[in-house]
Amino acid sequence: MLKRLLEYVGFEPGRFQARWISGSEGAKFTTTIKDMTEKIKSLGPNKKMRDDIV
Amino acid sequence: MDVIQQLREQAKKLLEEKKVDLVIGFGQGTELARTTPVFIDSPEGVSALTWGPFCANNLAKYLTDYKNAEGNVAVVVKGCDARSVIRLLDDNQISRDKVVVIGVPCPGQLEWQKVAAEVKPGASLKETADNGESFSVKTDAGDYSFNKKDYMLHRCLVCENPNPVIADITIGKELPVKTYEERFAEVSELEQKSTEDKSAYWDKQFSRCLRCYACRNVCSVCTCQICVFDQMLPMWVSKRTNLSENTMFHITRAFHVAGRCVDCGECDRVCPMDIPLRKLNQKIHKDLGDLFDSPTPGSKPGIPSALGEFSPGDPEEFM
Amino acid sequence: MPNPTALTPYPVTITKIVDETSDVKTFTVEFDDPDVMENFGNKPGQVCMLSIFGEGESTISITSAPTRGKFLEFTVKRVGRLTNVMHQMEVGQKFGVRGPYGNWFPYEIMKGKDLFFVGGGFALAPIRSLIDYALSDQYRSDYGKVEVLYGARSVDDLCFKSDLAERWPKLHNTAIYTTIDRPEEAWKGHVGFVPSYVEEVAPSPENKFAIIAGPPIMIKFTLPVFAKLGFKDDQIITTLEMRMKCCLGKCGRCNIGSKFVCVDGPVFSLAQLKGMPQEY
Amino acid sequence: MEARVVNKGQLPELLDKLAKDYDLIAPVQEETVVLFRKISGAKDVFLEYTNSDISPKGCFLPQNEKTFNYTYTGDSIEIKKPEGAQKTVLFGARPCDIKAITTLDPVFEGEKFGDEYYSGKRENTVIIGLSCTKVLSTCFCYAFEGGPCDGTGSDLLFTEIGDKYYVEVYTDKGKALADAYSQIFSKGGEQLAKDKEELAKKLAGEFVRKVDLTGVKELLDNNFELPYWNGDDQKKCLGCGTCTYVCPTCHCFDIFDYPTGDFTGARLRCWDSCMYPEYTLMAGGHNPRPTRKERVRNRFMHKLKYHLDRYNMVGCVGCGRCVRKCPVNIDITKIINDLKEVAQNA
Repeated sequence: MLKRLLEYVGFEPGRFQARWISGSEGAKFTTTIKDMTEKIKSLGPNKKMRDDIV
Repeated sequence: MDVIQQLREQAKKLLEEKKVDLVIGFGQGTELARTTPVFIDSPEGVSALTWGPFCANNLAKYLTDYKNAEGNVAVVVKGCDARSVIRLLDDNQISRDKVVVIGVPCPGQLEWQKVAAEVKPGASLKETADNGESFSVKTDAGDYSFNKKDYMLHRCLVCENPNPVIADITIGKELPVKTYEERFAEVSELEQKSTEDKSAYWDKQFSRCLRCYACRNVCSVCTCQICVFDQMLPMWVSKRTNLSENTMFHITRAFHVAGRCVDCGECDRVCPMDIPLRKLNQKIHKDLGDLFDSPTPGSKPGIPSALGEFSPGDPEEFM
Repeated sequence: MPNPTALTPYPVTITKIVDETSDVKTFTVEFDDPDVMENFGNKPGQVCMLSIFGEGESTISITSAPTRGKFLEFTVKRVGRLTNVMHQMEVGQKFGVRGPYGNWFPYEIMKGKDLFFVGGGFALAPIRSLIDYALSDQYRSDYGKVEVLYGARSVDDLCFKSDLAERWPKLHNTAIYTTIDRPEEAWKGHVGFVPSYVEEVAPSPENKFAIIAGPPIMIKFTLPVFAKLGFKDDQIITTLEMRMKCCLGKCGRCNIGSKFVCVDGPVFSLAQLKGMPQEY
Repeated sequence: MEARVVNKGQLPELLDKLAKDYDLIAPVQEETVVLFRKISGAKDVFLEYTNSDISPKGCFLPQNEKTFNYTYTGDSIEIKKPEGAQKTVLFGARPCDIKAITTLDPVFEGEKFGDEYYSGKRENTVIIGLSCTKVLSTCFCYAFEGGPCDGTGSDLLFTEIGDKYYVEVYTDKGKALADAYSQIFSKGGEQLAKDKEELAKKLAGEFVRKVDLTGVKELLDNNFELPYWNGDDQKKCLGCGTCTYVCPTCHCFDIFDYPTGDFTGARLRCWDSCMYPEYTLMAGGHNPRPTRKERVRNRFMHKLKYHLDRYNMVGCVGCGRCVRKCPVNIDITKIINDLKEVAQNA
């Protein structure tokens, strides 16, 4: 729900991810984190909700 | 006997028989095309009650103010407001035996600014009538007719159920329930747009937000004791308005009422800056349907709040 | 033209910290810029806005009399965010001060009169500035007998212990009455609530001003006692506490009726208070 | 009173020039709402409005404003203030909103302490008012010695007559600006003065909201605990901040620190509303105005009495925004008329 709402408001898909990983699934944990960081790196810095105080 | 007469009779009876100590209804406002909530605690006071195409407020909101007051309360509700009553009951915010619900099937509500622009200023209202495709409004300075397509609140054009789903007393006859082929047209149209367009659209809207919290304070299902936006210790959010805090406020507000918002459209109507908040809430309603095929909250008693329950059949996109 | 840069605080350095009780400390500070202190011109009863940058500001009354020297003393109870941070600060550190704000005790019309002070808990601080002012060498001769009746919940809650026990009793024509609410073995002095103690001491009303400061509950029960003793409303002076943000009479929140506590107060006589809406 | 004339056709040219030489703040339309924003040229201006949704008060008391940046390490304090206000022109404000700014002046410049931020903007801004041509059903500026063509507080006042603007010069600041653009501000226009009088008379007859203040102030002076305040208004009020945020004469603000790093940050000032519950909540937990009844009473007592007591000016200018924008139709004109009745029966 939150993922769809964020995309609806203009956040790039993939910037917010949710995964269910149990304690014993170490491998899945590492792959998920790797995928996420690559995805976010490709998206570049987040422009939305930037603080405007200088 | 027309609806207003019956409304006053029923209210008078309830008050005289001491069934309730207070009747919350609609009274004539200070503008021809406006009504204002009235709180009647004596049988003679029922003459203030009125009904017509200008009763847009959702009075169920006030029930939480009287939940600990001694004595019972009667409240006049339309189709959408009745859903709020059900949601408040399911959330245990109010106790059923302390509330008498007076349901009035609703032919739709007009946008008062649009009507006021047409009517001669200073005229006073005589009576109104629903003629199916339009409302006739008789005033002491001439009669007017307002077709529903142009003058009605948008939320009423796609009204899900004009008949209150909960009512101890029903006044007026049942109205046909319309069905619409594409209820979430606006939402889907915005969904198709690119991320940049969506972001630009909402940034433009939220940049106007004053953070006056009218949308939160008018919402009947926004019932937190101290809202996160009012907390001083710790001060999560300041009273400052800037795009990032406004965006956070609106996303948080919409998400906090996800699964409980009954789509009464009041937040959209009261916003002084005309921010299309219903378009935000409707997105969640659409997802509720797609993900959990749950109907609009409050449309039937006992619907579990989508985020409060889970069932094995729920989709698991995140596995 | 009134001072336009009133919202900008001046840096001060902490020179001394006294732990009055477990949650009340008195900070002695000096302005980094000496001539700010020179023409600061604070009078007893006035308040300042203390700035802890990153936490915000808070209104604290100046507890030191202007006659005590080129420094200011603030007594701060640990209540909110800002006061929590202050209580972790050490001597030598800095924070911001701006002021002095508000009106002051009417020490002009008090000349030639006896003064009977009543303090409760750490609220002795705002009136301590007037006590020290009246007991100061320059102005002692202007005032008659100076009596201080002070009460706190327990021995640990007693503030300004050194003033109460050593400094003030030795000065000319003073009487110090200290009490705690409930008996404790180490405590030899009077036991009982402030209102009943005032009834016991029974000060006579003629040629006397009563200056009261304390928690609302204490004031509520002490005022009738003074009325019974024959004190007229304009003989009773108190200082109020309100939520303040600008302290300059602009941000609008510290109003009681049309009076702003930060500009028209915080010192009011009971006569004035009775003329104002009971909304404080 | 000096007068000038500006042909309507030349207004865009004037606005483009002003936008180049000054920060030009003028009414613009965003979606269905009319606001005051800084604009880059005449194309953005929207003048077909009678009462903007938000007043131009933000031009002097912005909704958010930085008072200073600080660097604070506990051992050292450094304060850097933003640079002063730029040369600004506020164009297209209505007489009621400009009169509202004159009710703010004593608050920010009259008390014992001044306010450099407000005064800086006030001195550097030339106010060009625009007389009304229509009266809304929610307007009642006549009740507070104002009027649709009243020039109080304006440096220049434009009144649209036919295809020309009749310009009245009220202050030297206005005269200086008119002279600086003399090719657009042509001399003369005395004969248009009569047309303006007629317009003012015509509009004066169009007010439908009857407001009569007699006896209200005296009643409020002597009565604080009026049973009237226990009436419907405090029951239906939602406690939102709409009425105070759209009101041109509300001046309450909040000050707080916004850390942007471990040791750096900014002290900010932003609008606040007396209708919010924690507005007067003290650290110890005590709240002098705990329920909506006290807050609703305080708001209208401030408008109709407190502001008058302190600054000898009523705190309302009759713009009608709170009447239009209140979600539950709490109406200050109804309250004034009700209080008048209470005063008469008392």
